[in-house]
Amino acid sequence: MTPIQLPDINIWGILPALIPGLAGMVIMCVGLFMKKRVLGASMIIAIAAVFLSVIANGGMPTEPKTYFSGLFVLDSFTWFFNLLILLATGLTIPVAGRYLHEEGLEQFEFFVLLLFSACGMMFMIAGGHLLMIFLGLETLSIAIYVLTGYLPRSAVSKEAALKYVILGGFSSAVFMYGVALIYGTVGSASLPAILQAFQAGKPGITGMAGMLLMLVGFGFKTAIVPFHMWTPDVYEGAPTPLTGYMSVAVKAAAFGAFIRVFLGALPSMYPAWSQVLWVISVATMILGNFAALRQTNIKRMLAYSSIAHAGYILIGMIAGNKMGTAGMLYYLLAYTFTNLGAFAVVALVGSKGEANTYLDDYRGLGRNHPIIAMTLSLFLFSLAGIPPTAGFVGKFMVFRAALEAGYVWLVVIAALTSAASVFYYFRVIMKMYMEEPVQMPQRLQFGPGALIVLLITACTVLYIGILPTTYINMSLQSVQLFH
Amino acid sequence: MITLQHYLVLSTALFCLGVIGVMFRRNLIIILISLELMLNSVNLAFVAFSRFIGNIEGQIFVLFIMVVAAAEVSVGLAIAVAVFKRQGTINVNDVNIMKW
Amino acid sequence: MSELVWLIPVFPFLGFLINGLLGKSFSEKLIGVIAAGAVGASFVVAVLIFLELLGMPPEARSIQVEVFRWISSGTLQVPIAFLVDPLSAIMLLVVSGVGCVIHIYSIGYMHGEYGFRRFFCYLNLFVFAMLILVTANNFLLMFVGWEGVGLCSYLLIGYYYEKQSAADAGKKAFVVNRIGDFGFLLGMFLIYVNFGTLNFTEVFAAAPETLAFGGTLVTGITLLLFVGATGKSAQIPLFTWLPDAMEGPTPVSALIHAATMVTAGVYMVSRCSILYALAPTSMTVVAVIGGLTAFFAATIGITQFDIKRVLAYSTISQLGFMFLACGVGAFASGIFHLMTHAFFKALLFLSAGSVMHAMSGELDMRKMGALKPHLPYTHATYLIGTLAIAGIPPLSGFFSKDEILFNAFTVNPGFWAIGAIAAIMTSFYMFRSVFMTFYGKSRVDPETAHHVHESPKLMTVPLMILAFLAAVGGFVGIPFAHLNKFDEWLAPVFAPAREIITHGAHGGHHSVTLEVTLMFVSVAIAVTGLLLAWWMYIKDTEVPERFIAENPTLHSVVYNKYWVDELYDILFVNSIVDFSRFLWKSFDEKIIDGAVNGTGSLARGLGGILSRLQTGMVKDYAMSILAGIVVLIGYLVFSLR
Amino acid sequence: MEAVIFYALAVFTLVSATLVVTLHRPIHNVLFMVLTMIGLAGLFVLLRAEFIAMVQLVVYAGAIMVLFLFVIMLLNLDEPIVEREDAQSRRSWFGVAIAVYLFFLLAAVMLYVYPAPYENVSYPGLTNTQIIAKELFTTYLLPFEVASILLLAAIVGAVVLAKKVTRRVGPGADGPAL
Amino acid sequence: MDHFPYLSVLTFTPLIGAILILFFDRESKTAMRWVALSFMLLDFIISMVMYFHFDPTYDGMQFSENVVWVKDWGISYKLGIDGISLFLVMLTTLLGPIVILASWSDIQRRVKEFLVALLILQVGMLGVFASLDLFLFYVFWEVMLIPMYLLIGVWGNPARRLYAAIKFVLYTIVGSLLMLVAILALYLMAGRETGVYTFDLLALYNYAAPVNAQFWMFLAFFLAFAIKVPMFPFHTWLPDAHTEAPTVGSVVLAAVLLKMGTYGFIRFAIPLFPLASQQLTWVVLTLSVIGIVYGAWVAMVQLDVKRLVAYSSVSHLGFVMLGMFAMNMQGVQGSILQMINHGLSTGALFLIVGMIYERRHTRLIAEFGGISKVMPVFAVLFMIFTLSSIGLPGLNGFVGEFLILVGTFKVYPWYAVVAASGVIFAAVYMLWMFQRVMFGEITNSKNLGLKDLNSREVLVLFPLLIFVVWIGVYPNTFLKPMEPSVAKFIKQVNERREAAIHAGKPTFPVTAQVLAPSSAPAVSQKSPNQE
Repeated sequence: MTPIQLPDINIWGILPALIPGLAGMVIMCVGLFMKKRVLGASMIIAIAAVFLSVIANGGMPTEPKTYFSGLFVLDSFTWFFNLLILLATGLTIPVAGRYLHEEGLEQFEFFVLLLFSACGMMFMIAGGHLLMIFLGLETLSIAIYVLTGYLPRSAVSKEAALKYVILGGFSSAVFMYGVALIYGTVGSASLPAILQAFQAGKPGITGMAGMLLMLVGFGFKTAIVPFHMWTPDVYEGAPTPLTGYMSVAVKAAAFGAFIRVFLGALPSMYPAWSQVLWVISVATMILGNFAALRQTNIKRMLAYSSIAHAGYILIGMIAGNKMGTAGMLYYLLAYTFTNLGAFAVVALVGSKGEANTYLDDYRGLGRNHPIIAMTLSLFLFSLAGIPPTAGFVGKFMVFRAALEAGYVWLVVIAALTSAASVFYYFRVIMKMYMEEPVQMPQRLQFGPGALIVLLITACTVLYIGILPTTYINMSLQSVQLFH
Repeated sequence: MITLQHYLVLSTALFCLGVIGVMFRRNLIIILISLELMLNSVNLAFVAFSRFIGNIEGQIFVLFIMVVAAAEVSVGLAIAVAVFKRQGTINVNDVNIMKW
Repeated sequence: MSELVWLIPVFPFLGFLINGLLGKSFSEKLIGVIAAGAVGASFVVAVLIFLELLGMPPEARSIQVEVFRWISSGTLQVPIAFLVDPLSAIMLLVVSGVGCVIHIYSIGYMHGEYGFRRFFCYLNLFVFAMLILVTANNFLLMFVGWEGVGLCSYLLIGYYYEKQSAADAGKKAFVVNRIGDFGFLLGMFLIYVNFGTLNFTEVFAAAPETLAFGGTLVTGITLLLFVGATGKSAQIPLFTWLPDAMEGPTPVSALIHAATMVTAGVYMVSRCSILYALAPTSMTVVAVIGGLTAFFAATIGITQFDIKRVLAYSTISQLGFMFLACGVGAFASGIFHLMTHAFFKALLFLSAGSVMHAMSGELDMRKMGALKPHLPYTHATYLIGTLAIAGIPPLSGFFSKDEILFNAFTVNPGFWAIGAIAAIMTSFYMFRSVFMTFYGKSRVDPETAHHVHESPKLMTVPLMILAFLAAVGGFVGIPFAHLNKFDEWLAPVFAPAREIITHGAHGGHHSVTLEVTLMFVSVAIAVTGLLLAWWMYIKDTEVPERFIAENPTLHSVVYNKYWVDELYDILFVNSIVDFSRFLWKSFDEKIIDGAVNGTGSLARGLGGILSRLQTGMVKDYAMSILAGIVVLIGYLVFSLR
Repeated sequence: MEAVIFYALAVFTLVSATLVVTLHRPIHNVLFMVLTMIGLAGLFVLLRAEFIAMVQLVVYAGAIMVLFLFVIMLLNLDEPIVEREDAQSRRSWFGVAIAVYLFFLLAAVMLYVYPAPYENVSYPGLTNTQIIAKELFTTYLLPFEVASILLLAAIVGAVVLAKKVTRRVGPGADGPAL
Repeated sequence: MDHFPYLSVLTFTPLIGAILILFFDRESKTAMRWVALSFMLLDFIISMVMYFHFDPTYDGMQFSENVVWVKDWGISYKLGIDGISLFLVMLTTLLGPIVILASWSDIQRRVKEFLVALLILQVGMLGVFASLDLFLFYVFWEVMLIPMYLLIGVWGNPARRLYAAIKFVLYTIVGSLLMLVAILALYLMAGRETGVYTFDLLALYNYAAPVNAQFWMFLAFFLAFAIKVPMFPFHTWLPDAHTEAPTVGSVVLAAVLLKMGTYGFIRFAIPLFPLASQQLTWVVLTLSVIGIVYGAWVAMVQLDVKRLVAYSSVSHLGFVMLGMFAMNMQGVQGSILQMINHGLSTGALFLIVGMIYERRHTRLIAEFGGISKVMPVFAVLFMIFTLSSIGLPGLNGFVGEFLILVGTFKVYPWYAVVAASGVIFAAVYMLWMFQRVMFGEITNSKNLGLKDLNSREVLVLFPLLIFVVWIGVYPNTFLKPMEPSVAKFIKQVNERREAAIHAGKPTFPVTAQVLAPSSAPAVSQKSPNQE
């Protein structure tokens, strides 16, 4: 019997992804032995882990490297998404800490699961093999299912978790069926092999069916029509900081994996999937934006808005050129800051028990909390794509890419739906500034952490909206390997 | 001669039975079982492919799918317990506070 | 001296500025002196320039003075520049002279009125605009004056703005004038497009070459300009504003609505004589409109009882005469009548004002009578005016009117006939007003009767000046041989036009016999009117009522001014207002805004439907995913099969 | 012979699976699910995947299904849910129809499968279990480790979800439940 | 850039003021007003200094500034003005201090936010007029939107301000987003053909897009600008916005914001798409002429003074569009001059309406009558601006309208004829309104006690009055500096039209495909400028 040859184990390579997982375990250990202030301690550990991970992530790698027999790919794309996920995690932690404290949930498990999900995301992004992508996806999903149902006294939270777990399981099964078909027709589930096989045209109709079923899986996580149905309910029911986290990190990670699989391994099928995505993108933009018009709950409204944004991000994918993919990355970056900021405000305003999540609760916020209202307005402008905010540059990039590829009508539809979106974004501003407060809402409880998060997100939204060059170049370099 | 197609069609049938279970049943427990059925059909497809293309990777996949299935079931059941405790039912059609 | 022509309009403008900006604390006297003095200064300059022109050879009597470049845009170069020639010199004298007299009169007339200063500001502004109008050397600057006088007319008619009818009348005057201006503007555009300039001298010099005789273009230009003239000079069909304009203070009626502004149309047509000469069709139109207006307004004048309205219709009628003159090519006669008319009509209005002053504002002649003893000066001046307008020799009106009728006869006896009938009626209604006002039995309210008094010197002296002018003004144009200095004076201006007309049409030399014969007919006409009036209003005062009783329809048609105002109201005013209301309420709010709001509702509706898809049932959500899968796989299967 | 076994197992599996989705008492569903898994294990053996078949029986049927039973017993859920006719249940039939249609579509796709070419004997002299073991600890080492995080997350999650609301400290302790 | 960056300083001075005001206590209203006023005045002074440094004989861009912004995309921070934009900039800076003064006593609620909004609005407007880069232009264009939205929505009339505000925003944003698509399309097409990807306006002037593409892109620009102008039938946001906005909002909206649309046409839509604009001239002319008459007619029957003035804007801006599309010296100069004129006289009219609204809290014509008696100074000023608005010679409106009509008459006589009839209706609706408000006897006893204008209010109107008279009497001050730039504009556009016609570019077979055929490009296709 031959001795086992261990593969090229490189801890340094997977360190950025590993640190959150390890930190999660550390928190568990610490949490078990601490009786008091467990929340604060776990928060500090989590933030430290994020910082460590960012350091481990280092600068942008120039050459793609693979570890663990090709299962783990460390390249600029991975690097970018690692950063994005860590940013999202890092910015969520203070908001979540404040939120949990207000809710009276002085427990450490939230951060454990949050870090596990970040870990899963990073492994998913780095996956050079469908197995890794699947495992990463499931790790993050399991953690997020639980976090969705995290609020012990909230019926909607449990309901959201229930819906999410059923539909998530369903879509995972579909995704795996697709993987099976790809595997069977390619002979391997590693991305380079898939790339070669599809370029040679071998997989045939069964392989394409596999591809479409995988698209369902990614579509579910990125919340595009018609796989979006879970989004409004889950976003509404989940704890607000988590909703923000889901809407940016999970979406970003899913898009990352989506790009890696479809542009990295299936570019030869571009004519087929781009047509499908065209339809999906249009449907997504229309549904997301128009359904949002009628929402009265701001979390639900932002959920629909997040669906719509998935449609805009898809435009970059449909464009299929380098600018499009880079546009997706930039869009996700902009969206991360914008939406995290917005949800941070929603979490702040929501107060204990998420009592104030209706649009009417925002009446007179401009009077009572001018700073908060101003930052929220900024985020809404960014979401609506009004310059000089980050959201505008993101839209600008994907529109440009799609026009470059000749998708004029797609861009026109996108422009018109985005005009419709202005209505509901501005409605919040209207509530904040133009309507009289019915009653003075109770003093909001600010924590320094949450304020820092708001400050960072707001400044960044403006900064990368006004001086986007560095970040545009960064996203362009990150997608080098696909084009 | 039993070909790959036989196995795949069988797997498809099982998969669709699982889908029907999800569509048709309203008991959360049964829905979770149906999801298991779907994953099992995926396993069947993997193993069949593995056999017919002489590649072991499919069987590795099956192992990991089982892991994931176990995890999903545990979380799903935990949620079922939590929902039942709160609402006294595991009829998913009664769980619809959030809509529109 | 003539290079200082710009001083002429500047003086009144200074008067306007001084009174307007600084005059808040000025006494009435000071205001009056400044205003009248300003116009007087203009008059002095005008006289000096006139004398300078007199000293020049006739060919050289055309001086242009550019003050500054006003609008300069590409090929369009419009200066603020003045033209001094015999025609404008006459107009300057008339406007500043009569204007000055009326200013002096106003000081007395307006004494103690609320807004005394405002009145004189407007009046000065008016004189300024009118002087600009008559001295402009290009169409655009003329148009500036043209609109300016319209504005002042609006302001002065609406002087008693608290009176609804006054405000209405002002607005009506302005709007109707604007309709005319619309024509003027278009005519001006046509000129600019075809000549590349708006300068009178250049346009008129180039006209015979540029425009074909009788061509569509020149006809179009002249007719459009004439539309402008009908507006300003209250000709058919745009005459309706002038009677209403009597809402203004009487000096305003005298200055603006008799002596100066309303004659601007005549001035403009005469100024463009060469263009009209090139367009025989337009000439005919001008003559026909003039003749008809003369007749038509006279008929209305007969039936009116308001003394100012009688004078207003008489003004319209006399303006018709002037246009008749222009239409038959006798531009000099038109201007001659313009001048004499300025004298006697101003006189008549001011006298009427004096009557009104005496009667505490009463205007209805049915409430007057036998005022002669109370108002000797006023009676005398009014009578002189009436004799002049009726054409009793040797007063000024006789010469000018006779000349017009004669010229009309040479072109077409039909024109003469209509003019002659109008002249009889003029004589009749004017003497009717004299008899009703100053003679017969007194029908004055007993209360008013106490206050009847002659006006102060400040008013009667101007009356006398004007009376003198009305009496002797005609002698400058005695229509025999070389005595007609007036024609001679204007000859350089109208020579090119005359040349074309005589060249193009029958170039017959008129016989002196015919002229003399017609002159006697004219006298007969005037006397007939006088006698008729005497018979009806002195001798047998029952006649008018009998006549009315026998011809009720006729009377009511004429008395109600043929219902022209009402007709216009129905045809234009109400229909446009109703249509606009329809546009606003139905088109703007229902259709356009409906479409906009409809899009909004549609979006909301769509949003409602789309969010209702979110049933809250997890199995429906799963079904959505399933449907997505089926569509995708189905698409694959059927697109590849 | 292979064919006979295949068809027998296939029919057995399908029937059990059909019963899984149709029977109304959760206990029955779970039991027939176990039967389905046994059928599948047989098929795995037929496909020369002995190790997988074993794991299927031991872990899946033996452990996971017991978890179901455990929850059913714990919550005493064995009573069938009363089926009501409502809009949703009518739509369910529509979902079933779509699922059946999906079966035909997918079956059509499967019939046209072009599997990857057969890679002959890559691991001479090793049994199925040995091959899996070798692969799992060399090539697939990383997923194996990541799976640990996954399971850890599931464990923590199950604990979080199922445990009673404990520490009621902090400002939210006395707030009303949502 | 070797000179003082006038334009940047000019554009961002109000922003500094805005930031400064943010640090004030919200109760120190007067102090904040003074700060805002002084920054606006400073801005005006800067613009005056700039005016004196402006070379009126040069036809190109002056005070240019060019800083690379996003290098790879050819986006630069490029500013510059020529004779066309000079006076629009001046108008904006002139109105800056005026609106602050005008709001002195009017706005008492949330003064801080109000002033900040006004100052930021000023930044956006100046930026739009000064920017020579399409991207930069678009940024400023959108930035302007938000403060205006707030002005209408927060300080507007309680009844329908929310409706009006959102209507304004949605109308505008639909147009501007489509314009964004067109900007991008133009950028890409020009880049693809010339190899240089740039948003530089002056560089894009030299690119002649295919006719089909021009058609669609022009249409997108047209929509954006026509909504802003507003041209019939895209005008219905205007009466609502004007009526509901606070006085100052209406003033800025009328005086400057509407000019963005017309300026957009002259700076962007026409020169960028010369052929399409030529082919569609008849559409623009027809809509303008309809707008002139329609606006006047509908204005005539309005019951609300502000609404009336709003509809009159539709009519006036019809003139502006008409002259611009006449494409000759008189027409275009008149059009630009009329933009200024409209800004002055309609701005003043809104101020006047605001003054009377402040006293009586109603704008219904029927509520007034006989105001002249109690407010003589007010009456005089009101009268002058009314006359200016109806184009009385000697005041500003006449010069602009006359030039426009002459210019139009030269090339499109029938359009000019119909348009000229608007002059009549202008007199009707304005004078009728004036009469009903100011003349007659005082029927409503509330009007008896009205106070005449105070010195602040006179001070507010006085600068406008000066310019109203100045332009009317000596318009050459304004026409001369414009002339070289306008001549260049006309020449360039005509040359490019002729060049296109000589090149045999077809007239419109209108199809949807503008850019490259959308046969799916290979995924690995490299974008041209990202290597």
